[in-house]
Amino acid sequence: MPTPITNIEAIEPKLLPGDLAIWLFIFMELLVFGIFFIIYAVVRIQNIELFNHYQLTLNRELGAANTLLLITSSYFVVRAVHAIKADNIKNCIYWLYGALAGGAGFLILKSWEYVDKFSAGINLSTNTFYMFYLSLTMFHFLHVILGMVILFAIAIKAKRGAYSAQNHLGVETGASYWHMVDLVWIILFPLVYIIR
Amino acid sequence: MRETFTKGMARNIYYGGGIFFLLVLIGLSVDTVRSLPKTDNSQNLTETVAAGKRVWEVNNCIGCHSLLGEGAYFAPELGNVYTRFGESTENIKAFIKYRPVDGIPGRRSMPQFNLTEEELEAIAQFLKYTDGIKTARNWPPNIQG
Amino acid sequence: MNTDDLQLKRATSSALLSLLNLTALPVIGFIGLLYVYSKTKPNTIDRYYAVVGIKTSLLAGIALLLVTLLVILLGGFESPLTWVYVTSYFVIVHASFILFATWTLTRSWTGEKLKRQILSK
Amino acid sequence: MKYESQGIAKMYFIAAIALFVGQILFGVTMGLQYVMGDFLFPEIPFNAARMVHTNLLIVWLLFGFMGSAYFLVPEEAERELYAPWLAKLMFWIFLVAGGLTILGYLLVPYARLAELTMNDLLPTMGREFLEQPTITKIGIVIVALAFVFNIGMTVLTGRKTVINLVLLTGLVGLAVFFLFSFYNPDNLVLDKYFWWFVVHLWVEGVWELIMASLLAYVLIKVTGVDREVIEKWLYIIIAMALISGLVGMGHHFFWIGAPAYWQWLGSVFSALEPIPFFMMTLFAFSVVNKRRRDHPNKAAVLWALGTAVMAFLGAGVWGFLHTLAPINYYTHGTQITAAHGHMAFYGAYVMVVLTMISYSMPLMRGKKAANVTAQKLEIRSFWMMTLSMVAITLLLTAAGTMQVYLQRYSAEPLPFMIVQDKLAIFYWLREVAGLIFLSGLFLYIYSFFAKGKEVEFIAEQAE
Repeated sequence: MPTPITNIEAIEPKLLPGDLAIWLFIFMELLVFGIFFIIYAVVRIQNIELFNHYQLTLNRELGAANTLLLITSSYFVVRAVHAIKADNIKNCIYWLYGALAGGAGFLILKSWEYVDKFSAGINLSTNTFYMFYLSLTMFHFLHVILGMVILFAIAIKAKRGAYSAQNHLGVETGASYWHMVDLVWIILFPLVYIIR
Repeated sequence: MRETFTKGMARNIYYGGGIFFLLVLIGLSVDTVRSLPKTDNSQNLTETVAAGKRVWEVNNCIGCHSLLGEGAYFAPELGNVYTRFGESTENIKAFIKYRPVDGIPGRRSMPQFNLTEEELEAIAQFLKYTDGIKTARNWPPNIQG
Repeated sequence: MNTDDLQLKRATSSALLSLLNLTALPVIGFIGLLYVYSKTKPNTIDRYYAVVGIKTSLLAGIALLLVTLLVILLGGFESPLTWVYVTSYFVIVHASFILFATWTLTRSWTGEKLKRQILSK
Repeated sequence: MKYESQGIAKMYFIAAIALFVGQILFGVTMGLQYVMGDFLFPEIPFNAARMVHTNLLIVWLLFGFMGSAYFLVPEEAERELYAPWLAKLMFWIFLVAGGLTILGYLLVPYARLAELTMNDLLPTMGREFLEQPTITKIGIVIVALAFVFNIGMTVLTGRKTVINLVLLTGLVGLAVFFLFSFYNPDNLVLDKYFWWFVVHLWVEGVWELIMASLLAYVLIKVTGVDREVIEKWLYIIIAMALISGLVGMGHHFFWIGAPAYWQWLGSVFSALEPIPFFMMTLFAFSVVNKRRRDHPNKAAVLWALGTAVMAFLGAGVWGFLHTLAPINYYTHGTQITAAHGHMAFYGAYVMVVLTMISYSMPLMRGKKAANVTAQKLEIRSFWMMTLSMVAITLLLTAAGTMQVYLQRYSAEPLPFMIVQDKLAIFYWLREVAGLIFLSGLFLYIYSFFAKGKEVEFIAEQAE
């Protein structure tokens, strides 16, 4: 990517993209998910047979499709950041909408999966495995919604001309959050759906 | 210098995070309320038990005792008192009934509440019902509460 | 980054690592401290904070682990008084170390040494 | 003091301190009842004393919060209070209602009080901390609404600063969550579940917003650090408080018959609850380090730093100590909880109100800071109260550990009352610490009347 010399970013040292406040928040989020993943792993070892048995009832194809959706939308977000850095507001908005579509696809597939489970009478209190499966994925599900709200807000602000090559902190901040949501799923998916 | 930590972002995190977790809390509360019938012993929640809860409240029992671990820690836990008293409501009633009016010299003593027979039966039934609540890991850890 | 900024950065990382060593990342934080120390030169502010961090960590290790372990060994695992002592001791000493490390961290942000009059004369 | 109506805070603060004395007197009485069971029996049984102790605490803290808001909001909003007469009227209503309720607790048996106040129409009495007769609860709601209205109008028609808005959110939350106290179902589990919506969401939720904004205000005033910096800190701290605290409520749902997932959610999120308190310490230390001036009111600076440290110890450290479900299984409802409760309330809420009083009282009496002797005495009372509270907490922790071991953990658990007898030594020492606390409090009050050399003003130094 050619970097114009006039770009302030090129001169100033930069450790993290986006606002430092969001990184504090992301750190906090990862801490929470991290603790939950560790607890999951420990409880899984203690109830290995139960977990192995009920893991098979999950729909892995849907999970894999969702992984692809999120990775693609993460890529779109990267493109959106590049677009705004090149002062191409129009493309930035298109890429953001693309990322939103990916997120929406994730939500639809996931809802389908939930409907399937709920109609089978499964809920948080069914057993330990489903408790973890539902609470972890639903917690992540809510994060996807939040991430989409953020991306949508950025798209609207971009449309109003709030961002430019010089001022793209907001886009980067939203992008950082969306990558976090994606990253959590990439860990969550194998952990809950695949690893045996 | 470029602003790397904006107040606007901190504010958004406050509002966003606050609303997000409030919604999570509401969702979990709905689920909790819906799944309570499995553990809350409501099938045994009779009129007498409800009356017993009133007796429990208007005599401020929680001011000395704890019930399922909540309350004061001056007197014994009563969440499992029914079991501790040999699964007998009569024993509970007798204990409450024969408290000395002037206390026991030098020691803690439960006041004499002058409850009627009806009230005694109600509070005993309430404590029996409470003992029937299915707490996680069957808390309290042992019979002593 | 010029030297002063780099030194300030190392000084704050030392303070942060010593705090982490006390809380979320024991041992790992200490290894980090040793690494930061190896990068510093004598008579600089970052060397100063690295040394403060290492001293705090070592002292905390002795006060929290060694003493606690000794009390348990001497007092006996099955004695309630051992636990009474260990709980109260550990909590208060651990908290004091954390508070000290927190103060160190905020001092390191200013790029000066630890000593400072908190209340005016 | 820039606005005349700020002076209303004075009556609130005086009432708060008077009730504080009452609270501690009853605390000392209860402490004695712990070791001399027949003390004042049956005239003031333990349950009545405890009710007075806890209710006075809540009422005087509310007086303190209201007084602080009346002092702070006009200055921040840069206008007089919307309706000063309403603030004065509500003061007397609240004081009389509170006083009558306390007298009711002491003069008639509780069951009789319930009868007199027609508890049967809407039974809400007899639950821990919510013992007030229903009519008093309605009174609290009216006072709170009038107060929030008054403050809200002042903020909305004046300058809207972050501190003002956060304080207002906290106060609105305080009023809203209190409404759960009117919900008292027959189902005990349901009752307990929603009881926490008042208790937890107050002390581990909206009160933290109030506390953080009061602390931020005093720190701006005494250190002269840039408002922008302090506001960022404030936002991040309260964001963390809500993020960890809302679902962190799960740590109260471990053993009351709620679903099992609360064990995990409650443990994880409440383990994060020390973070906002830790950040408050970091924040206070950092702005005091960066201060641009040495404020003549040294006592206020000390109270502010003390609040940050003691809140972290009491709410953060002592909370974390027993918040994880496997530990809480043993410690729930023992003296460990009492230890945590004492230091958390003192460190977070008592101290933040005293910080506000320490900062604002001299201003309302027409000086920038109290005289040298008075400040010296106030600082001494700070150490007396704070250190004796540390002692109380440590002694209760020791008692709690012993209790857990003997009553819950050992192979042959002993009955509650036998264990209590074995803890007598800790309770005696706690009583001694309590008496030192009481003397510290008297010294604190005396410091307001002490005469001495006025503080010399050093011109405000730039960095």
